[in-house]
Amino acid sequence: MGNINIVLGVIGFDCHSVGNKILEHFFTEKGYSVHNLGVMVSQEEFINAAIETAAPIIMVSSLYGHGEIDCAGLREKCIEKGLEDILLYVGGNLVVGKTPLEQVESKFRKMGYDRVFGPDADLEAVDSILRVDLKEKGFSL
Amino acid sequence: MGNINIVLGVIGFDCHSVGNKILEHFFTEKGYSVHNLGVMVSQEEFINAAIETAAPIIMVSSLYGHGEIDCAGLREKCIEKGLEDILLYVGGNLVVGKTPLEQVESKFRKMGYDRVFGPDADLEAVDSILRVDLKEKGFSL
Amino acid sequence: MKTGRISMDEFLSEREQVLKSWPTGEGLSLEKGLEYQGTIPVEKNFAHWMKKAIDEKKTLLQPRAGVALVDEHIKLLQYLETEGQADLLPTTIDAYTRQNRYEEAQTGIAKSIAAKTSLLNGFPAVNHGLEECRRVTESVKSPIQVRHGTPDARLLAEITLAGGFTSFEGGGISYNIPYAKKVSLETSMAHWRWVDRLIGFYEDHGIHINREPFGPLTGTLVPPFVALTVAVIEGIAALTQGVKSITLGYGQGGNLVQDVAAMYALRELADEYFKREGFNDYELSTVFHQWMGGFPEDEAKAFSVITWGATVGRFAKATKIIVKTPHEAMGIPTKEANAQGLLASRQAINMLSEQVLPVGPTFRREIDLIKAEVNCIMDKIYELGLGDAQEGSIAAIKAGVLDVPFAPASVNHGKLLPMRDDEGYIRIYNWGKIPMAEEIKAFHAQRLNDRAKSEGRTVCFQMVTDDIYAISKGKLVGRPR
Amino acid sequence: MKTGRISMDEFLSEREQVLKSWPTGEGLSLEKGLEYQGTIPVEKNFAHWMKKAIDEKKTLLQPRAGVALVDEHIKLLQYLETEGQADLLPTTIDAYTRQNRYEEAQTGIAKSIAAKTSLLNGFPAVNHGLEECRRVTESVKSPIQVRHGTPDARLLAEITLAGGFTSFEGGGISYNIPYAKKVSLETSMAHWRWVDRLIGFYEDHGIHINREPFGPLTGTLVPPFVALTVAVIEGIAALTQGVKSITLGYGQGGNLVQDVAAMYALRELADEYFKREGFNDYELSTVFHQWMGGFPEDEAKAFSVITWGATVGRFAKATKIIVKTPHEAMGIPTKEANAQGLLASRQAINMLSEQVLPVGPTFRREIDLIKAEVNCIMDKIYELGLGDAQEGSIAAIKAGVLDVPFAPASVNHGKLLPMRDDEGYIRIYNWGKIPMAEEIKAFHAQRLNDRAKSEGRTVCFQMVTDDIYAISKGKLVGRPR
Ligand code: B12
Ligand code: B12
Repeated sequence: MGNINIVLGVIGFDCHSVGNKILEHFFTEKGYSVHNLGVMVSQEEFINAAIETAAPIIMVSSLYGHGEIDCAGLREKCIEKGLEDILLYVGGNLVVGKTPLEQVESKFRKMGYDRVFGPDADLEAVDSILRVDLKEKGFSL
Repeated sequence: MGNINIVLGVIGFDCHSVGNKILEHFFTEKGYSVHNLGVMVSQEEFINAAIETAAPIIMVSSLYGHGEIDCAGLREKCIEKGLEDILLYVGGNLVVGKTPLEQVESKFRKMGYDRVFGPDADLEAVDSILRVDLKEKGFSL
Repeated sequence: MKTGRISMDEFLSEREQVLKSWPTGEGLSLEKGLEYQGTIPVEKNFAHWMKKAIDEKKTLLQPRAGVALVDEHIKLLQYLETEGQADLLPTTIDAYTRQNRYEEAQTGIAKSIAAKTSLLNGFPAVNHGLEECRRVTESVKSPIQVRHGTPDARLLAEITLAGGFTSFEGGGISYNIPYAKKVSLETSMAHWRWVDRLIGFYEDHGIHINREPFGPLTGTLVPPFVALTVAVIEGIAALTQGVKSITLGYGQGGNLVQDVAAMYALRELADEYFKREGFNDYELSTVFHQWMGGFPEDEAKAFSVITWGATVGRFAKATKIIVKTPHEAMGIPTKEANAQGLLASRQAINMLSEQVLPVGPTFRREIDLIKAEVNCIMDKIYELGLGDAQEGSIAAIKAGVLDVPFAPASVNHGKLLPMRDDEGYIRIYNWGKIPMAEEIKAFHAQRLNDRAKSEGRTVCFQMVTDDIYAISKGKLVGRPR
Repeated sequence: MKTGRISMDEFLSEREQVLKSWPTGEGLSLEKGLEYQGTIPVEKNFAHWMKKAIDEKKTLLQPRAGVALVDEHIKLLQYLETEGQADLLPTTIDAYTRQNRYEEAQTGIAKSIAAKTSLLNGFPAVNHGLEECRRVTESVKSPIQVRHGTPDARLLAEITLAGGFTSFEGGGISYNIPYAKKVSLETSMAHWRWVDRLIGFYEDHGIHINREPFGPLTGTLVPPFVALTVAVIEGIAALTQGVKSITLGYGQGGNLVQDVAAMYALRELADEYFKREGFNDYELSTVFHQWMGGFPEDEAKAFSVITWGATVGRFAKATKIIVKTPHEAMGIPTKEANAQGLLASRQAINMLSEQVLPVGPTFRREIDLIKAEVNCIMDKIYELGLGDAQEGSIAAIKAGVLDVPFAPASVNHGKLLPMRDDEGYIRIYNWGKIPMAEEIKAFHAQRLNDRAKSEGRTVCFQMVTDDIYAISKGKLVGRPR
């Protein structure tokens, strides 16, 4: 499965690096090729990396609260660049303030994200979901 | 003012003695004659003490949660015994469970208590109120 | 003559009377009780859990909880077990039952059904009777203890033990002095001898039942030596009747060093006196009660008091901690508030589970002081009892040799006045009739003078009042404003 | 050549550039800043409060807080001052401003006005400008500190100091390594020299401004010696530019002994190195940050973590404690949640205000260990800097001699791997390039082996991951399930 690429990074001007390092470690252990862009990644950087690696998925983190501003428009830019089909996962503390996950989810779904996770996301569960989503996109795992 | 008597006690089968000792101490210092019946006082004992001492007021404490059951009927019994005019003060943790004071107050007002206090009652304020109530009943302080 | 074990004849003839005191007592059978207890798996046995915790150096958490009706009580316990992650469950008995006022308890049940909410401050186990008790104990996975405050708990014990409860709180002194007004000590101690014998009877037949004297007493500025003296005596009383699993308790005083020292002293003293009395075959565990005095009303502050209690309890190596709730100052907690107290406490003891508080000379000074204080009183108790600790304790309380501050019982002397010193240790302002060694008295006086000096007032009664309110007003020591 | 004080000429010419970087910088005047600060009463001066707390051995409480719009920010601070009883107030700056992205901050302000709620994670002080800052500082009774995470905070400092703020957090290392990705250390340290000189300039003119390097760094398993080395260096850097009131900080690690030892070591080390550098005229205070890593989501558990932090901070004799909130794991707290964190902390430190933790040999062992570790690195830093600590620290970080775990900055080596030992102390699993004395390395290895043994696994990376999650999952040490 080393041939499935994941583009990973923390969007905007967000410096929270701990979860990012853990995500890299986790998905590498699970057998994916993780292209970790680290913290403070712009939408352009995400898209370029996805194009370069032909990754079927971009995993966006936002912890610091500006997720609502930083994440808007990524789906549109992806489409612009010909990545109509790419999976967009987003997770972390996505909005400012304690907010029920359902509210956050519906907000980010509308922005075009396929899956939305809270800070307590169980990574094993994320992996299972990812496998289902990838299969649906025609990847054999 | 040593001639104004207060009958004091904790009603029912309630054993909470700390607040009772403090109330005795406080009102004695304020110059009243406090007749403290202690804990576990029945309605009859309150009334008999009030008759004996010709006290213008009975101060009932209930801490342990059975206040609603234990305090019901005291006003009626007082009237029966000719104490139509006696002031009835009640205070403590009067009902089972955390309940807004306004709710507790309206419950105990309906039972015929003149004043209803929570566990955080400021005793200095209680004393001021008492002086007003006593004056209204024609006592010169 | 030393207070010995109640003979089986005495026990049984007294039992006949006890069972008649309320209809649910009729037809109870010791054999069936034994048989039923025999079917309870060891993982639901309280004594087993306490032993395991001692061996594994764990600290267990237990809430207080009880409501009027059986189904609601079951829901409550299940919630505390699952959502609250309680290790041990309680069934707190209502205050009418505690005074054997089963009529009033029945009214409370009726009114609670009508009001669709519990109007009782606990679970009226006697009124509900044997089968309903079994329904309760069978509804959860954890062992349940009966927690109450009953001078005469004989019928309650008979029903609840046969009903599958595996631990029973209380004692002839600790469930009289803080909980009653006019019950004589002779009576309450005799009734508790009977309860202890009942548990000893279960032990005789291989059923392990945990017994726990009530350590915190009035919960208000109780000096460690007072609590520990009572604990030692009630421990002796219980062991005398054949109890094997004994949990001695102490309520948090507020000062870290004094509280940890008290718990260390408690273990040492208990072992010393139990050995002296000839007991070798017992399982001694300890319980630390989170702050038992007036709580702050603000829930954030209450959480802080709760966490501090869990912290000290764990540092003091308590086998279990009894947990308070953020509703404490206001009223019987909802099940949610109760679970919150448990979760905050759980987080605290877990964060500390691998940490050991270094207990150096300052702690040792305090441990030795507390032990010396207890020894002083115990010496006099043995003297008054002509060698018998239990008889001696009755005489001692009557004479004010042992005195519980702020207690409601008229038999209690009530002259002992504690207050905090400048570092928040509970010390003695007025010894009443307690025959304390002069150098110890001098030490207390010195410490209180230090406080008085730093507050610019003389040692006075107002300090006691200020100290009683202090924690609820957000401080440990009641300083002048 | 030793890094010295920036000359006035250099300072002023750099300043011209700085003021041009955003319209609100135009027309600012140092003289008017001084004049305005001169009108601020001493009771609203941060440095004054810190000094007073040192003298009176008090521990002060300070929250974190900042929202997008001025009126809401004022309401928030007033609430924390009155309802939260905060001693010291913050103004936390949003993350766009921290990266000098004033355009994005402007968008954030606009969107926040439209959404009628703050969409920024802090207060964009630069965009709001001087007058609005004054409106903020004039709206409350307490002194306010600027708290941020800005590698280039020059304009922010100029505006906020002239705006009446009397304390400024940050430093050339501590606001680069954990907060930035590609900013060179030379740049961030030069910009912070300018900020320190600005404050030194105020000091030269009799205006006392408090400076606080950011102690917790990444907040995640940071070994005490790493935090303390950075604190000492940033302290030297600040004093070099004329700062007088300096607050050094440390973020709670979780183990009582290690945390208290770290705070003791911090004071001793700072005094030793400051003296060695020739500084005698400074006011050294300390700040203890409540747990800076991942929090539990459950609020009851969060309260427990908060209270434990306040407890240790007080025992460690911190001059102030930075307080977390029950919303920590989830998002920027509401003002109510923020006040709750303050009240819980207040209750804790008040209950401890008269208590002293006996600090015996176990603590001393750990204090001495931490000091030896810092000395090891400082020796190398002086060596690399040819006697200059500031230059040496840049070289040291580049070489991995000083290494911050889990940091985002690419200049950081990132090979140092910490994990907890069997008692929850943070120890080192992989030293990377840190030149630590062999016997110290052996001690760490020994302690980690003890843990591995007790968990029945070998020391491995999984332990690091487990430890990172541990507190949020309700434990201190990440044990295998
Ligand atoms: C200490 C304590 C005990 C001690 C009492 C020792 C003793 N003999 O005094 C012990 C451990 C024995 C105990 C036992 C029980 N307690 Co208790 N106890 C407390 C506690 C923690 C403090 C009480 C106290 O001393 N406060 C300090 C004094 C100074 O304050 P106070 O009592 O409130 O009195 C002041 C005010 O209320 C007011 N006031 C009182 N009466 C009046 C009257 C008037 C006219 C006025 C103006 C003012 C006034 O002024 C007083 C002086 O300032 C409270 C909770 C709390 N407050 O934090 C629970 C509490 C009162 N107990 C409670 C209960 C239920 C019990 C038990 C039934 C056991 C149980 N189920 O948990 C038994 C009672 C058995 C019985 N027969 O009564 C509940 C009551 C619940 C409710 N009302 O919903 C409380 C609120 C705890 C709780 N949240 O569950 N308790
Ligand atoms: C440590 C920390 C810091 C450190 C970060 C050090 C570093 N460089 O990493 C420091 C102190 C520097 C810091 C700074 C700030 N922080 Co901060 N920080 C935290 C804290 C306490 C822990 C974060 C952490 O490391 N957790 C552990 C890791 C393992 O978990 P994680 O980051 O959540 O990541 C996991 C999940 O989120 C999930 N996940 C994340 N992304 C994705 C993506 C996908 C696709 C999936 C499936 C899963 C997933 O999986 C990860 C691994 O398990 C959190 C609060 C908390 N969680 O308790 C606040 C928090 C994230 N910080 C916050 C803020 C606001 C800031 C600041 C702006 C300062 C401020 N105003 O308080 C600055 C940010 C400046 C900037 N430019 O970004 C807020 C965000 C608020 C919001 N969203 O409403 C939080 C929530 C605290 C709070 N309640 O206010 N912070």
